[in-house]
Amino acid sequence: MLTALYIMLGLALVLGIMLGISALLFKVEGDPLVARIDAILPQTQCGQCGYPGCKPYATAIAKGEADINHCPPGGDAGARELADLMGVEYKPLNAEHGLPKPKAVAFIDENTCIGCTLCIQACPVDAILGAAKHMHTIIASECTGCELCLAPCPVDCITMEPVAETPDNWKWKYPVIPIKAMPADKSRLIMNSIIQFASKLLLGQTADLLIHKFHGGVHRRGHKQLSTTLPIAKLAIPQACSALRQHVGYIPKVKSTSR
Amino acid sequence: MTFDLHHYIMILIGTVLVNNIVLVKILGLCPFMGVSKKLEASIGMAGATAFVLSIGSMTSWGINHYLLEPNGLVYLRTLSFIVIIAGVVQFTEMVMEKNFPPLHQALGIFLPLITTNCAVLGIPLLNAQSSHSFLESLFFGMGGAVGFSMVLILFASMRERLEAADVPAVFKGSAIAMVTASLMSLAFMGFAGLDKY
Amino acid sequence: MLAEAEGTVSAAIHAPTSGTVTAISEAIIPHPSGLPDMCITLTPDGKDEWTTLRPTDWRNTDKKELVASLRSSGIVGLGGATFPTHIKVRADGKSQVHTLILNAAECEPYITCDDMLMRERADEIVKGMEIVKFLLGAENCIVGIEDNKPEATAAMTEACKALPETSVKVVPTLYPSGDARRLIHLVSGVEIPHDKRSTDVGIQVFNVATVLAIYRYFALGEPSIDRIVTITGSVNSPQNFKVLFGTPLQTLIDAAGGVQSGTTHFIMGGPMMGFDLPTIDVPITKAANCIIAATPNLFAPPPPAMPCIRCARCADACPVNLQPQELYWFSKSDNFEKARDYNLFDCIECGCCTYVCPSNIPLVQYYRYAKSEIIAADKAKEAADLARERNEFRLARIEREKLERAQKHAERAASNKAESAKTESTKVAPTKAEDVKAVPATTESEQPASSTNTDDVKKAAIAAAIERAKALKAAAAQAGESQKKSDAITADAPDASGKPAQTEDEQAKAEQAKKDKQALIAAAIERAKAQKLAAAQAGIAPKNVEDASPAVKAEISEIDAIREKAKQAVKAQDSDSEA
Amino acid sequence: MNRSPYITDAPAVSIIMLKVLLALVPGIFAYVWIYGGGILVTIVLATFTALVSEAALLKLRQRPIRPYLSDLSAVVTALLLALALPPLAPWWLVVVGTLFAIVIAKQLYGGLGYNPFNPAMVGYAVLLISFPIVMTKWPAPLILAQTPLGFMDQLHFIFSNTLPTDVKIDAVTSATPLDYLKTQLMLNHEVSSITQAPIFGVWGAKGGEFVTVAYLLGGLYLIQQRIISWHLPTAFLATLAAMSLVFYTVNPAHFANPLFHLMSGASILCAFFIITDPISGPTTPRGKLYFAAGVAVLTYLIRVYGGYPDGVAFAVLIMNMCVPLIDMHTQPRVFGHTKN
Repeated sequence: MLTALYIMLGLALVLGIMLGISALLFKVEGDPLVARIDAILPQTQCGQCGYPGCKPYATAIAKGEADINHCPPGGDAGARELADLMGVEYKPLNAEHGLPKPKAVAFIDENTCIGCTLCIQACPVDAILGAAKHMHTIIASECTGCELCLAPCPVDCITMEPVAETPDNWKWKYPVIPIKAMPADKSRLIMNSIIQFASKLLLGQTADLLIHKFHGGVHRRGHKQLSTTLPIAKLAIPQACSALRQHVGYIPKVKSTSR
Repeated sequence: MTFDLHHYIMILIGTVLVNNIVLVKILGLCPFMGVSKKLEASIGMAGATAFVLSIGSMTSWGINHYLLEPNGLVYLRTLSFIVIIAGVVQFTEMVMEKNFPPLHQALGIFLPLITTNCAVLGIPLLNAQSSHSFLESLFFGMGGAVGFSMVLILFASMRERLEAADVPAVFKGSAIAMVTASLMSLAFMGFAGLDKY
Repeated sequence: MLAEAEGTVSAAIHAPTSGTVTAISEAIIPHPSGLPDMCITLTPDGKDEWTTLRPTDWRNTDKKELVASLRSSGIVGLGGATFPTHIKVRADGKSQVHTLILNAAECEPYITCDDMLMRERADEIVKGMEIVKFLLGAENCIVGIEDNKPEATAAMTEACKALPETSVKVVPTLYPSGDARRLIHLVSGVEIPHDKRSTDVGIQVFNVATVLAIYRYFALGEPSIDRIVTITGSVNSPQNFKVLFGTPLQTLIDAAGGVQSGTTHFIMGGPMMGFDLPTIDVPITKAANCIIAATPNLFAPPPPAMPCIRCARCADACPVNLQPQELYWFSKSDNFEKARDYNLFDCIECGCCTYVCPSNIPLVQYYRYAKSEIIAADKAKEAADLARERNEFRLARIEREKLERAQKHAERAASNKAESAKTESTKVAPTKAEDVKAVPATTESEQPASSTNTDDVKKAAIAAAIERAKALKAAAAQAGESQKKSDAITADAPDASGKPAQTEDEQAKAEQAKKDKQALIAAAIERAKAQKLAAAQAGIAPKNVEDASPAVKAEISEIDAIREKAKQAVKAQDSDSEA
Repeated sequence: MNRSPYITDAPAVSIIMLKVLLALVPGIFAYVWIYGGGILVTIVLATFTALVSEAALLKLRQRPIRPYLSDLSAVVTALLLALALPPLAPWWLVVVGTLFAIVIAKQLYGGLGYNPFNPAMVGYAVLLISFPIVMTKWPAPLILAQTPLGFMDQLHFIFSNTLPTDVKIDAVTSATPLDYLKTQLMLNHEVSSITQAPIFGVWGAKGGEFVTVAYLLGGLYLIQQRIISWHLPTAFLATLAAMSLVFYTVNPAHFANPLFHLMSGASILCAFFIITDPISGPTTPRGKLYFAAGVAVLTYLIRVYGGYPDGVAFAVLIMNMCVPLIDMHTQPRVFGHTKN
């Protein structure tokens, strides 16, 4: 019976010493986690999460005091990413902290602004230009839409303007494809593709991919002869013509993310 | 005892393929289900478990052979094995936190959970019961570790692909993972009888 | 010159014909979004006089000047990308361009503008090539033409004899051989690394029409005011036209003999990469190489998309050798990090994958959605980083100011103490004590006193200002109502006073045109909003919801319920704060 | 509103599946000619169960039934499963196998396109493990069997499991050549002596080799029609042949010759029809080579060392597990990228 006790004590002692030594060897300082959480937050510094800014909220999450779904500007994606990072189950945004709103920018109605600089002090990102007794205005590109300047303004001259959709920031929509039941004429399409397949089988003609120099590419009928019969004609002068600035589209900053 | 390579290879195949720790012996399911949501986390977990497993099976063989059996304290086996494994896991956690903080963060609670992983305790116990020699228990431990890691990584890559599958709402998440795991163990049944030569 | 090129990547706009600028306003532009943008509307006076044209003798003028004048010529790549030519031509010291490739492949079906151009103006094109070769300092030129344009090949080989080291290479007819990198690979076998431009490898690609425009600019001094547009599809006589920029589409259609019956909408560009035009009255822009009148039997609506069976036919068809089925898998489940890892941004949206997909999945739409989401996310990320910097800078500044104020405060207190120590011997010690006590007190009180009275003054000023502002706001509100009631009248008043000589019906017509335009713009914005709502709805409900199953409907209604509850909560909060 | 490629020229999924069915027809014809009409009953039964179960599940998920059913993918799965089962398999075996394949292996993952495992092989593996005896009862080819059963007797046997009065069970059934080879090898007979037995034909099973040749024809047609890529069959057959050649040269007495391995069992059916299932297989060309080689190696191991006569089903399932990993690491070089 005693030997059992000795063995267990000996074992515990040996392991304890080993762990003690390794605890010294592998001292870990600082906690990079806060920085990584802060990177996910949208930095609107709006305080809707109950903390005076995004960094305090990040430290609160890191310490485990705050939950991951208190940030409406971060929206659903933000909550999901935080859940992934912290390894906890994703919880939908809880509504007491407000609802995700479309991006809006503050706008000062200049004929009612009295130049009292209260909003300048309130703005977390110094996006308001102006001085005491001088006209104030908001730098739209810098404003994060945190709405902190609305309250202090004595004359309520600041309104939130949603960012309009222009051809530059227009986004392609998710292709919502209705998989409805096959429309009647659709079955005709299947029918004649079966006939087409049968004819191809009999004629032995295979309209498939030919070997060619670069990989891929598709072989298709040109329909060129439609418009090459007549020569180029000059069009008469129209009654009105509107020339416009040219859209070159988005030139992606080339990120070489070599996998 | 002549070093009979054939015999050891049979043990290795036996533990990796024929009676795989996770899919055939159904041991160590909790990290298998928990960590496999993300591939990086699963690779990290597989590495950590393999490390703990191999060291654990070696040390536990040592203790069992030199301390427990001569003094007839066979009943102490489980207790001592658990203490060793807990020590090794704590050690790995410290190493992990120092050198791979993101991985440590990704694994989160599952790293200390290795101690409670039934595969990690199961293999030394199996070694002790079938009184393997040192080499045999080493190969058995290694086989178990490799088997566990391989299956965990395969399962994780499959689950990442299932993320976007149009699974009926009621089966989304771990339900479909369970079904996939059962089909995997069905596939591993094919290896039955592979190591009887 | 109507508008100058501001910023690096932009080009000038010239008045296509003589006339007066009647409006600079929002108008619908030919863009997939169908949204309005700032346009200059010019009403031609029909005389079409030219200003003095100044051809330049490009052989012995310095290249820098030529590039500068090219910048104001408004010439852009007419192949479809409309990238300003002066940037492509400016041989920045870094890389030496040794080969100029003329892109005459025109691989899109239906489009024949380059083809006809080469047949009729091959010699001018070659002269243009000579100028560009001179500008770039390139040694040899290669003209890449698809083998389904024999007449054009003949005309070009004939004309190219005039220019040394120029060769015409016939490439197999295969879509998308017209893509710059594909054509370079076809013609010269060089594969451009994905993160480099073709000039880094010493090759520059120009479209046939662009080269012609350069020739006309330098030789005849004519800025780029028109281009060749193919009008084809279900029109009575499909043809190529030399069209002034900004010409409304309707004029072009009438010139092509009007549309046949059954034309549902118009497509700008080719059937593989073009897009639907939102309405008929859109202008012809520099990017419009072809307008197709589409009918259901020409372009049948695609059968409903079936789930992807991972047959990898799209991977075989992709000219960039990407894995469209993986990219589809990630774009569908919004996994944009992985989509970026699988090189989503190398996709040239040529449409080959959708072309060969047996399940009729609109793959290119998924990639466009994913790309714009990633671009939006990157922009938001940049804005967020900027906001973080500004916030940290502000907090640091406040910290610094507090420190300085505390320091100043401490110094002032220390200097006061030194003063009172000097007057220690005088008899009014007790008062001094009071002074000392008073001094700090007064300093505080003084400061507060002074600050209090300044406060009162400031408060009064603010109160007065608030009254003034409220009065102003009320006045503005009344003006608003009256303004709405008398909209019609005031609208006439300025017109009438402005141009009394205008007759009644002319005024009504202008009125009518203005109303139509506004209605059009409002409709476009409405449509964009509805589209955004539909996408947002799709966004909320699980993505591939068809006629949503009860479970999914429950989920949507549940989210709406939360949204309702939140609205009440917010409203309740407001009512509390007011009460 | 704007869907850029307005023109598409792609055979509908149903055409692809139709071509696969067409490629199976010569095999079925040879099958019926060698083993009698029993297999037709199994095929009809399997197809019917597959369609009914798929329709029921689609109804359950409120999905439009016609577009999904008309893509014939369920029919292909049912056919492959039916051809893998012994021809005289009792009816309930076929129904259970098809139900498991369609409901669990395919629809549970979201229907066409999402199933990680090959449904036919899942069904076959389930049956093989749960009903081993019934699964290994293969009828002898008609010319060999003592009392060849007419079509009606086969029909009768399938549905009521009763034989015509005077016939005993083992007169009708015999082990497959692979099975016979394995049992004899256990008693370490020489391979050369074993293959003299009547059931061994010129290459593979007595009558079975004609069925295999018919499958080969069907498979070549599929490659010519570009329905399947050549990578999978060639890699599979090459690896299988290479492995059996190596083992054969090492010890001809103990291991059968490569031709036998290729032509017997379900090798050819697997090479052209089972591993070429696009949904559960890899998508990158290099990935296909590794996948097919892996299946061949595992099949050979299970055939020679494993407990089951023909390990194709298990080999395919195990390699299906590795497909996501294979796809991830065999991404081809993208235009303009250096080797990643």
